Amino acid sequence: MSGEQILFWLFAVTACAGAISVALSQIVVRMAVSLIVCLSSVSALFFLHNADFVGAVQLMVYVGGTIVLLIFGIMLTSSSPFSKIKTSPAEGFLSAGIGALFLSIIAFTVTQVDWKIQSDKVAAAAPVKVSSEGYNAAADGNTARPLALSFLGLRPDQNGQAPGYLLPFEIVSVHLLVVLIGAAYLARTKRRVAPNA
Amino acid sequence: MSLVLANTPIDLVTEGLGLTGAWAWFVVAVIHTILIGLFFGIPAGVFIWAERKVSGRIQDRLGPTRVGGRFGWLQSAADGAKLIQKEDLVPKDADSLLFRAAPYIVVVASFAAFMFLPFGDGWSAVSTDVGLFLMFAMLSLEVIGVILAGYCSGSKWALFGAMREAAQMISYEIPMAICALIPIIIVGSLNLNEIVRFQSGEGGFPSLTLLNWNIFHPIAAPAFILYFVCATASCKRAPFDLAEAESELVAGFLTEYSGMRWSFFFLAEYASMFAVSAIAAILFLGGWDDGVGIVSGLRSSGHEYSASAIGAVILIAKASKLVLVQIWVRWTLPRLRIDQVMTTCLKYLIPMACALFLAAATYPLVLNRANHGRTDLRSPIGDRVPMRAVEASEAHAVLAAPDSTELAAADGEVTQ
Amino acid sequence: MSSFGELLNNLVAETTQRSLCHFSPELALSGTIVILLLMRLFGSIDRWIPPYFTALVGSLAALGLCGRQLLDLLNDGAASEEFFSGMLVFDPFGAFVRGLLALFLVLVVALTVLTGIPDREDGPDFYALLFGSTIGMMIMASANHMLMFFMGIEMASVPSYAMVGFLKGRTKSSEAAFKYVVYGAGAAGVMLYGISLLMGLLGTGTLVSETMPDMASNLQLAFAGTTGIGSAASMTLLLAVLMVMVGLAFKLSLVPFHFWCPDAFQGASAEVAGFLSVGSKAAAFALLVRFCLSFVGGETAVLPEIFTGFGVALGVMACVTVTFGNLAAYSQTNAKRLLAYSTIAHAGYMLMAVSALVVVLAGGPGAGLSEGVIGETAQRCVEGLLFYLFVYLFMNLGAFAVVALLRNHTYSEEIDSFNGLGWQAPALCICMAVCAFSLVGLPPLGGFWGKLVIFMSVFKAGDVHWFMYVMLVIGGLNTVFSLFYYVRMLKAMFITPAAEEARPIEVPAAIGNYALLLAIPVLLLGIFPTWTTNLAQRVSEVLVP
Amino acid sequence: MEAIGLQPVLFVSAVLFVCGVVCMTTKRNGIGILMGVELVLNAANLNFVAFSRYTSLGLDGQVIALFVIVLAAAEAAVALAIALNFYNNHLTIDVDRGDELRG
Repeated sequence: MSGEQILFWLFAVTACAGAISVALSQIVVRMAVSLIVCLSSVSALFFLHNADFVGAVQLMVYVGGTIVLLIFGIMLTSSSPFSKIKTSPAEGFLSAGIGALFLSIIAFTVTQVDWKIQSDKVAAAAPVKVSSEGYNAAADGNTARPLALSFLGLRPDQNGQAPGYLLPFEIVSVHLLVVLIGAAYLARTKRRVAPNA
Repeated sequence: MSLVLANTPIDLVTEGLGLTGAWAWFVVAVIHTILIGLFFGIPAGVFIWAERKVSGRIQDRLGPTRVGGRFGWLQSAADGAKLIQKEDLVPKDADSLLFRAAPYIVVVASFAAFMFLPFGDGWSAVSTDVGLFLMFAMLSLEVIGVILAGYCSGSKWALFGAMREAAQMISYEIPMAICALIPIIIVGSLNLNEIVRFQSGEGGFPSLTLLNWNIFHPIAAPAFILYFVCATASCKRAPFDLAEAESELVAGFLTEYSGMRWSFFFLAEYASMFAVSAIAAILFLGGWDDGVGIVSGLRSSGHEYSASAIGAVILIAKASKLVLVQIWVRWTLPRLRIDQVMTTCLKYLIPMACALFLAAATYPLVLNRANHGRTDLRSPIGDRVPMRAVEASEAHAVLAAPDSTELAAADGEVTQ
Repeated sequence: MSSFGELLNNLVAETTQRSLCHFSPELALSGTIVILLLMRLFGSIDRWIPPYFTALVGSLAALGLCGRQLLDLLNDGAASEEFFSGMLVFDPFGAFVRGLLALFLVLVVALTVLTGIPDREDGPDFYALLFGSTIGMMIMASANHMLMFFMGIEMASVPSYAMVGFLKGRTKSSEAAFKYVVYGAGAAGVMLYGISLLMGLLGTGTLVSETMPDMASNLQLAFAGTTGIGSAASMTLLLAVLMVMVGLAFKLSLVPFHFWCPDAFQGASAEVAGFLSVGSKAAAFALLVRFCLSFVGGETAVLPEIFTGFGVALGVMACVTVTFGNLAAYSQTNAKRLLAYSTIAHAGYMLMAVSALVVVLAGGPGAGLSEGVIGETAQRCVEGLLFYLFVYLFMNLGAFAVVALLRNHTYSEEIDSFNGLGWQAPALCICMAVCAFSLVGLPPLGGFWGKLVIFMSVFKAGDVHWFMYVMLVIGGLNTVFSLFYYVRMLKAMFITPAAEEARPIEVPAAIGNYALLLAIPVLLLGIFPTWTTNLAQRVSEVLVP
Repeated sequence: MEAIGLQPVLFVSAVLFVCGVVCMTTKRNGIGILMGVELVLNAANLNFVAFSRYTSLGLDGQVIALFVIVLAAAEAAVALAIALNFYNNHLTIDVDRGDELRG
C-alpha cells in the first residue's frame, strides 16, 4: 500500500463516519460538528485527487463559510441550547431501510461500471488530445492556473476544443448579487421611512 | 500538492534513508510534524513572554523578572507547567463533548496553517501552488472552534462572545483576503515561494532587491497597512478583541475554560498572530529576502542550504517584528465598541480594499499606456507579469503552469 | 495545436461579436438590476423615478431584444449555433421560449404596478429578485451544458424562494417559503448527483455540439450496440437520468414531486404565484425537451428499450399528475390553491407532449413509424408544447392576475369572497371566465387548440407504443372533469349573490383594461391559432430536423 | 505510486449521498435538512473531482465542483434567511409545525 492509499482510506473512513453521524445525531450542534469533520475529510480527498484548488475552496467557502452560517442559524433559532430532534423508532427504521436500499442500488450499479473502458471508448473517438505543454491539469494538483484560464473561457489544456466557462463565471456574480439582496431583504426588519422624507 | 523535506522531493529523501512506500511518507510526515510543532510552540511561548515584557514596559513596570534569570524568560514555561496542573472543569450546562473538542479544533486549525508556510525557499512541509489560499483557509477554520467553545459552554457571556467573534472574524476575512490578492495580482501567482522569488529579484550580491519588495509598490503599500489592520482583527487582538472583552463579557467565549484547554486557545492565538505576520512578511516585505542580495547571492553561488537557513532566520525576524507591533498596538489603543468594529470593516475597510484591488488591476495598463507601450520598465514599481503576457508573442511559455516549484527553486530561477 | 495567443484572440472575437449579442436580453435584465440598486443607493433618484418604471423599461427592452432575435433567426432560416464556447445554444426554440419569458416578465411587472404588492420601499428588492429569477429561466431555456442546466435551475429557483417569502410578516408566507426552499434544495442536490454520474459516464457536459465532444455523440460512442439495461453502465445511465428527472419534476411540480406547489402558491402573493406557475414551467419544459433530445435526438437510436421505457414512464407520470391535479383541485376553497392544483394538472398535459416526443424518437425507424413520419410527429409534439405554453402564459397569468387584483378589493383569496362580483367588476370577471374556459379547453378559445395539438401528437405516437392511447383517453377524461372546478369559481362570481354585509367594490379602469389585455389574446389565439402554430412549427422544425 | 482507483471514491460518495438523503427525510429541524442537502452536494462534488482525475472528463469536473460550492453557499444563505424568518413567525424551525397550509 502506498502512502496515498493509506491517506485515502483514512479520510474516506472519517468522511463516511462524519456523514453517518450527521444522519444519526439527534442534537443539531453535534450534527454541525460531524458535518465539519465530513466536509474537511472530503476536502482532503480532493487534495488526494490532485484538486488542490477545489480542496482549498471547499475549506474556505464550505467549511469556513457555509457551515459557520449554518451554526449561526442554529444559534439563532434553537429555543434551548441542546434541543434534540426526536425521531420515532419506526421512522428511524423505515429511513434506515430506505437508505440501505438506496445505498445498495447506487453502490452496486456505480461500482460495477468499468469506468476505464467507458472513458476510453469516448476518448478514443474524440477529436481532442490533451496537449502536453504544461497544461496537463491533473498532474501534481497544480490546477490553479488551468482553472483560472478556463474561467476566462480559454482551454489550452484541451487545445481549445472544450467548453470555456466565461459565462458561468460572470453570470454567477449576478446570481450572488440577487441572492444577497434577497437574503438581506428577508433578514432585515422593514425600514421605516420618515413621512416626508 | 506534494510533500517535500527541506527543498528536496520526498522520493530522494526516502531513497537516502532506504525507505519505500508508506513508510517513507510516515517518516517524513513525522519529521515535519515535529518541525512544525517546534515552530508552532516556541514562537507562541516567546511571544507570550514578550507580551508581558512589552506591556510592562508600556505601563512603566518591569513585567516578569524572576523565573529563569534576569528577564524572566522562562515565565511561559512556568505558566504552562502551572496550567497543566490546574483542574479540568467542565460546566454542568455545557455539552461536554464539544466543550472538550473546541480547543483542539482551534489549535489544529492554526497548526495546519503552518504546513504551507515556507520558511526558506521551498522549505515548507507541503509545497503547493495554492499555498497562500490554503493558509487563509486553515486560519479561517479557527472561528469554528471559537463559536463552538462559546455555544457549548452553556453560559451567556460565552455565547455573546462567540457571536461577536463569528461576526467579526467573518467580516474581517473579506478585506484581508482582498488585500492579500493585491500582491498576487502583482506577482501573478498564489504560490508563496514564487511571491518571494519575484520580490527577491534576479541579481546576485550586491543588488538592491529591497526596492523590489511589494511594500514599495505604490498600491501594495496601502494594502499592507490595510492587511495588517484586518489581520490584527482576525486574530481577535486588541483593539478588536471584542470576543473576550473582559470589561463587558467577563472573558467572552473563554469564560468557562480553565487550565490546559484555556491555554490552548492562547497558544493558537499567538501562533496565528505569527502566521498572519509571516504571510504579511512574505507578501509585502520580501519574505526571506534580505534586501541587499546576500541570500540570493549565496543561492546563485550554489550554497542552497545555507541560503535557505539564513532566509528562514530573516523571515522569522520579520514576522516577529510584526508580532511585536501587534503587541505594541494592543497595549496602546483602547478597545472599540462592537458596532464600531463592524462599521470599520463594512463601511471603510471593504470599500478601501476593493478600490485598491481595482487600482492594482488597472495600474499596469495605465503604466503601459503612460510608457507609450514600452514594456521594458525594469523598475521596482513596474508590474511585470501582465506586461510580459502582452509582450510575449509565445505566451505559452509565460502562462504555462510552472514546474513543480521545488525543482524550479533548485535552479535559482526567478519568478518565471 | 493553435497557439495561446490565437486562442485568446478567438475568444475575444467570439465573445464580443457573437456571444454578447445573443445574450443581450439577459444583459438588459442584469443591467436593470444594477440600475435599480444603484438608484436606491445614490441619492434618492428612486423618489422621482419609481422602481417599477425602471423595471418596466428594462423588461420591455429585454422583450424587444428577444423579439428581434427571433425575427432575425426566422428570417435567416439559421440553424442552431453555440455561443459562450458551448455553454449556451442560440436557436429559434431558445429564442421563442426566451421571448415568451420576456413577454411574461413585462406582464408580471405591469401587474405588480397595478396591485402595488412591492411597495415603493421594497420595489428594488422585489424587482431584483424577479429579474434575477427570469435570467435564470432564460438560461434554462438556452442551456447547452450540464453546468448551465444546473446553474439555470439554481438561478431561477433561489430568488423565487425569497420571492415566495416576500411578505415577511405573514406566517403563511414564511411557511410557504420555508417548505419550498427545503424541498427545492433537496431536489437540486439529488439532481446534481445525477448530473455528476451522467457527466462521468459520458465524459463531457455539453449536450449537443458540433465542435466539441458532447453528450449526445459520446452516448452513441459509449453505448453503441448495447441493448437493454443488462450492463452496469446502462443501469448507471438510467439511474443518473432518473435522478436528474427528480430535479426537473420538482420544478415542473409533477406528482410525486408536487407537494410544495399548493403550499408555496397559497403562501405566496398571487403575483409571485402566477410568475412561478408560468415562468418556471415554461423554462423547465424547454430544459426538459433539450435534455431528452440530447439522448434520443441522435441520428441512430441508442439504448432504445431504456429510452422508450423512459418516455412511457414520463407518460405514466403525466397521467398521474393530470388526474391528481384535477381531483385535488375539486375540493379547494382557496382560489390560489385551486389554481395551484390546476397548474399541476396543466404540467401533466404538457408532459404528455414530451412523453410522446421521447417515445417517438427513442425507437428510431422500425419501431412503428417510417423515417419521415418520425421527424414530423416529433415536430408536432414540440409544436404542441410551444403553442400550449404560449396560450398558457395568457390564460394562467390572467387567472392569477384576477385573483391578485380582486384581493386588493376584497382582502381575501377564498372563492367565497368572489360571490356576486360579476356585476361589480365585470371586466375582471369576464377575464376570469375567458381564462377559465380556456384552461378547461373549450372550443372557441386558445386552450382548446393547445390541447388539440398535443392530443393529436400523442395520437400519432400511439403507432409506436400503445400506452399513448391510454394517455389520450386519460387526458380526454380529465379535460371533461376539470370543467367542474373552474365552473365553481365562475358560479361564485356570476350566480351566487354577494353576502349581505359585503361592501360594494369599485375597480379602476386601468385594472379592467389590464385584465382585458390578458383575455383578448386568449380569445384571439382561439380564433386565429394558425399564426402562432405556424411560428411554433417553424421553431420546432429547426429543433427536431 | 499506486492509484486509488475510481470505485472506492464512488462508494464513499454514495455513502455521503445516502446519508444526506436519510438526513433530509428524517430530520424535522429545517437546518438539519439543509445539512443533509450539503452532504448530497458534497457527494456530487466528490464524484466530479474523482471523474476529473480518472475519466476523460478532465478539468471540467473540477470547474463544476467549484461552481457547485459557490451555488451551494448562495443557496444556504437564502435558506438560512428564510429559516430565520420562519422562526420569527413561528418560534420554531420544526418543519412539521408549519401546518397552516393544508388541503
